[in-house]
Amino acid sequence: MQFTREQLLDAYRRMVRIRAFEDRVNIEFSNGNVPGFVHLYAGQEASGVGICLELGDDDWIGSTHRGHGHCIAKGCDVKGMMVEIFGKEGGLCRGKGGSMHIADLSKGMLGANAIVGGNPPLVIGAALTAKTLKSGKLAVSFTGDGGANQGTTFEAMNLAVVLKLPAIFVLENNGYGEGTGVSYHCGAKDLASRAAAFGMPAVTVDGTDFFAVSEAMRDAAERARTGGGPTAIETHCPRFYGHFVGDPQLYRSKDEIKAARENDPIGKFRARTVAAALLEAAQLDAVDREVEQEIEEAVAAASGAPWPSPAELERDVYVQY
Amino acid sequence: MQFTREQLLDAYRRMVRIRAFEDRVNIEFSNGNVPGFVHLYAGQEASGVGICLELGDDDWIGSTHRGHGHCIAKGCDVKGMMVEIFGKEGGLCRGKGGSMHIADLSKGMLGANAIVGGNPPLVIGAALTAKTLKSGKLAVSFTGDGGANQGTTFEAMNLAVVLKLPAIFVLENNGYGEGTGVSYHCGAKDLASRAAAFGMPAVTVDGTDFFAVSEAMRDAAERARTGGGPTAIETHCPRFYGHFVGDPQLYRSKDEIKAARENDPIGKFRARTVAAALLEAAQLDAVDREVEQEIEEAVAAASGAPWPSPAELERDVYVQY
Amino acid sequence: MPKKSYRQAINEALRQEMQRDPRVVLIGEDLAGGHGGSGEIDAYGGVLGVTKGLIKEFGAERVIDTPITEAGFIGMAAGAAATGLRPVVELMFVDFLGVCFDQIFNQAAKFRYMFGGHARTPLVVRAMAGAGLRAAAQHSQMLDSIFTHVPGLKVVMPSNAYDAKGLLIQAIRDDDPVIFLEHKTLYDAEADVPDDAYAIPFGEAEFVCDGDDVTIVAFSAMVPRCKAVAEKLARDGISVEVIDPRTTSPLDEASILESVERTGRLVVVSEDNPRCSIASDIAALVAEKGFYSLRAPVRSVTAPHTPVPFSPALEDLYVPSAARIEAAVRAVLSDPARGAVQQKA
Amino acid sequence: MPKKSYRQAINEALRQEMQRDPRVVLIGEDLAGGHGGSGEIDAYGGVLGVTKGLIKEFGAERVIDTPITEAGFIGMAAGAAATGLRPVVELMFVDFLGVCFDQIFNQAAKFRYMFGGHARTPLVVRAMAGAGLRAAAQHSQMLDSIFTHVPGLKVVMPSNAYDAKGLLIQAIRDDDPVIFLEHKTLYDAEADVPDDAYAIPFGEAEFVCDGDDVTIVAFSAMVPRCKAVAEKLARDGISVEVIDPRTTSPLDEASILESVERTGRLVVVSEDNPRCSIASDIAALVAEKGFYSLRAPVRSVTAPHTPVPFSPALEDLYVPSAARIEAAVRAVLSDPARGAVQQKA
Ligand SMILES: Cc1ncc(C[n+]2csc(CCOP(=O)(O)OP(=O)(O)O)c2C)c(N)n1
Ligand SMILES: Cc1ncc(C[n+]2csc(CCOP(=O)(O)OP(=O)(O)O)c2C)c(N)n1
Ligand SMILES: [Mg+2]
Ligand SMILES: [Mg+2]
Repeated sequence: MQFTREQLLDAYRRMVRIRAFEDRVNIEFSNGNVPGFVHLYAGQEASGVGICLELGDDDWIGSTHRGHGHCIAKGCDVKGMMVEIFGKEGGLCRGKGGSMHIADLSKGMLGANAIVGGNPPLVIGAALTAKTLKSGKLAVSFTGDGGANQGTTFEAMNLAVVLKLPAIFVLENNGYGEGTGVSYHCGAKDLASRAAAFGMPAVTVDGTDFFAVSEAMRDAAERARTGGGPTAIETHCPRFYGHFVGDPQLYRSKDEIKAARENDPIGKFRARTVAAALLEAAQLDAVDREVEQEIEEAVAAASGAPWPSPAELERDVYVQY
Repeated sequence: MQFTREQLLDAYRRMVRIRAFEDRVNIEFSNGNVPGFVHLYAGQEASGVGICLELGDDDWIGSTHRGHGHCIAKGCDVKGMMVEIFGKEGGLCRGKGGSMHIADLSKGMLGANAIVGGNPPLVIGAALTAKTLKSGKLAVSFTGDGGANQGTTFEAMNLAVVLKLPAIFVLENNGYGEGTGVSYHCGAKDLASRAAAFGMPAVTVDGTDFFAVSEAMRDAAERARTGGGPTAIETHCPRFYGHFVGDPQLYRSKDEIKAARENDPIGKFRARTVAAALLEAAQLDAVDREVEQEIEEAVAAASGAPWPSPAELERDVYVQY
Repeated sequence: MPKKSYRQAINEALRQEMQRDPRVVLIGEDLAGGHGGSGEIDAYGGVLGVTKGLIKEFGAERVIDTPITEAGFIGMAAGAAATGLRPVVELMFVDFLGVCFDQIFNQAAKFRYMFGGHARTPLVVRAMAGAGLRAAAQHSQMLDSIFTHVPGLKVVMPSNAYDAKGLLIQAIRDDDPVIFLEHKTLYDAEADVPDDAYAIPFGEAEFVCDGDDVTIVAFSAMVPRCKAVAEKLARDGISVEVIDPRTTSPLDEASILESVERTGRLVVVSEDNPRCSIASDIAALVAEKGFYSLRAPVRSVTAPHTPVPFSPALEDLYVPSAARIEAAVRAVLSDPARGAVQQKA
Repeated sequence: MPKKSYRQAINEALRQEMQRDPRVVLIGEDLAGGHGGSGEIDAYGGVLGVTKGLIKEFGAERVIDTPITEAGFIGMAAGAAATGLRPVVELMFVDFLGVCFDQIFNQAAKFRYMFGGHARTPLVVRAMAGAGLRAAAQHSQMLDSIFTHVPGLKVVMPSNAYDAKGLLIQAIRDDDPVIFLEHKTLYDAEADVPDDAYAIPFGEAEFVCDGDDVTIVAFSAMVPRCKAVAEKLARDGISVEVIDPRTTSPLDEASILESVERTGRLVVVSEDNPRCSIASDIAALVAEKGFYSLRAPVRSVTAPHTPVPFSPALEDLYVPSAARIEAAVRAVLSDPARGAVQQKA
């Protein structure tokens, strides 16, 4: 597969940005600066970025409760995100959405979604828009292994096949839905074969390997953009943190968590690109520093931002009423 | 496969009873005696009877809007059914359910269901009862090809596999969901292979062939009763009538309807059992006459029954309030 | 003006809006019918014939027949609405909301607010509501109260063909999700309906009859029934004002309050179940904001707190009858009157 | 009597009923947690720890962890209830009703009526409701009004640990489908809770404070808040009666009407959205059946007609505050009084 140096640097930057963002949100949560329920994407970066690198602002994605990574992969502004997650004025959703509803329609990001299985029907709607307007765009649904058991996910798959929609179902298998393992909650052999039985091509890839994800995605995107209909991609990508910030993860052995952390998608990307002389270590270090700075600024902006004004409470329920 | 003469006669009687019932309901509807929406099962008798012959009163079935045949196959009283369908006092549901909600819990008949995809979750609940109480009983969900696309059906399948429930999913493929053909509405290769991908054995059989259905069912029932978990059986069984009584069936060619009627499951059963000297024509003729008489009496009872009294309106919403 | 049925009026509204705006698409089950069959396309045209003929004019890309998968296709319509189309999706019977309610109430209805005002969701959900066809417990409900409860949804219940056309056009042009409830007993009811497209604004009640003695607020198929009762009572010298709010969300509170200020007596007539309902909503509105005008207890005539029974004998008791409505009007008139009270400044 | 938290009280009710009756089973997501993982079983014990420890006592056959598939497992619970078990199923957050509502409102709730009285469905649906945890629009709703609207469902909203235990035991022993809404801000609230099992009958309101000037009817987490307001106002010589109906369906109408007959003034306090809501339901009840007792307009204090906002600054404005409740009480007292009227015989 061919990548320009620029593309690779871009992929690296997005992955590092996600990691730094999530590590920092974890800290800010403990500091009491992040209200509500927060689910971190660290460890799964190669999945979101491998997919989104193939997309433009007018392709669409729909995300889950674990949405920060997808947002960043899709190009959302990290400052706007951090302000949102702090619940402050000037956030991407004016502080009204929060971590589980972060969205940026101008970037083709249809929203995190706190209903497991909530996004697949919406995403095929974006795909229907693309098909109807003959725009050549496509839409990607990110769904977890747990969410892959929801009826809405299956219904969306069948509909996408029936209507030949330019939709891609990315099934991010991180091994658990909350504290329940996939070997228990899913009766099928695997998520990909179950999706394939709905009548679409489906593949399973190592979701910690950016290149593997990217390759599967290029295939799927090509198919979608040329009227070939939907594809499913199952990506295996264990999370580094618990289900939510604060989860003691008693359902996972220490060894399993350690192994996940050792199989770091960013570390592997770095090692491989540097070893193959596709990128240089110094470049990557520079990205690390830039991202660190960015996140620092995002937190400073979020901390300094005012709370939304009381008038916001009843605003924007309707366009007109 | 072994059947006693008694069993074969019983199977024949149930099939003929369904046919006669449906043909008569069709007439009574035109006569203005049957209110509401009515969906006839004629043509699909071998499917319902092939399945239900293996069941006792304390095994459960859940049905659809097209429920008369399942009721009769499961042993519900035809007089009580006819009175119900007429909306009269003394019906199986005291006139409050009607064709789409006919039920008889004392016969293990959990109800017709006017919500497409409504019964599969309920049926696995009956299977859970059997498993929890270790009763050795099982539960069967009848679902149409159209209903096989509902998320609830898929969810029930996954749950049944995960919890190893004694449940059987009978997917009655009559080629259409209302006026839409299965080749359009279902993106999968077929219903059975999609069910199989959920992690259970699945077979496709000729649903107009009592013996084929029965064989598949014996297998599935044996598995369910011995802790082997769920099975899916797709039965192909075109309906003789339209989707509902009054449907002009413009979406079906005349030839297709003619072919369905010529491939009559009852005629085939009769020919085969008589040819193999398993049953005698005279016996079968006697059954025909008895059933005719039964239906006649059911209609007379329904015509003569009084309307439910006004007090029924607010009765039986709660057991206690 | 040409007489058209409620069914025709809806069909015409759909056709004219589809002609006007290529982003308007229809989505639902058997809107045309016949795909994948051995016979004709457009064999159905909707289960009660409302969308008949549209596929011929606009093709299968804009009249989109779906599998039976309401959560999937209503969510699809919501997603399409948020990304640039203006879908009119048909839920067929409103009773099916249970299989797709999340996509309506947690997704489409909340997008705008949750996303800080950055989303528009011009989605119309059409559905058949109401009892009268002996369709029993799962095909006869109103459910308008549930939708009205949900912030972010607009709820429309046309009571006649003229309103059906104008309100549906408004619904399609509206930038918010709209629930459009068609009463299945009204499809053949005719009214004068202009050939040209016209929009009726939401939140503007129709004064169906003017009167001084009692105010009736009624919805959907109850409106013509209340009108008939008012006409009958007029012959007995009882002057009944009948108000049809046409939309329950937004609700034209001012018209209701203004009428009760004149009459002092209120009867609310709704076919929905009574608890936490549009009937209680109107009663509460007046008990809160029109209290000093009220001279007698608010009376409501609704379905009982039961599912819809199948038997015609029972269904006819379930739906508010002209007799029950008339009795309520007479009762509220015979209630002793409280005098007016000095109002706060 | 031992002090126990609302969480403990619920856990204890479940444990004792499971000990008493082998047909009681629990069904839900991560009720135990850890199945299919590399660590411990019972790693969750419910997302907020309510079912912790039960799998150790009763095993995985009676504490049944499910995939994320609410329509599937709530329907499964309904089917199990109709065929001989007494399942207590957890919906986790009540906001998820949208993905499984059909199985609740069209199936479980209607079985008995639709099947002519021949079905019993002893099903309990437990769910967390309410705002306050900054959980935003899809994890903070009340939705009690929607359930109360539905004939065939009973709806329970305990406001304290004592009631939680007694009402849950009643719910499990009840032969009808019961929606049991646990307010998530109450889990740590303690009360005196007897060790032995006891059942609190449905439809019997609790008089939380006695008073003569104003009646407050309040639900769930609003009850302790209203009690605090009443205590504060008592110091100003204002005597407030606070009534906690505990169940909205059935509703103890008599207690509410009796209280209003004495006080003549009513404030309804509910965290749910206002339209077609339990607040409008209570107001309508009194406007219809207690009209002649009412001396001033009914006031209601509810959430606004908006989704639940995420930002703490906004969420705190969304939920009815003590200040808003106090202001409503003072306002209703300063409204001009209408005199009593001779009632009908
Ligand atoms: C409809 C619904 N059911 C349950 C939940 C609670 N919940 C939130 S996240 C989650 C687990 C999701 O698992 P998965 O889809 O694998 O995503 P992951 O958290 O692993 O990214 C659950 C059960 C929910 N938010 N929505
Ligand atoms: C949830 C829901 N959606 C749509 C309908 C309307 N409807 C009734 S029967 C039917 C077709 C069902 O097709 P299938 O499952 O193949 O059963 P068949 O009628 O062929 O026996 C439809 C769409 C319904 N009753 N419930
Ligand atoms: Mg997961
Ligand atoms: Mg079919």
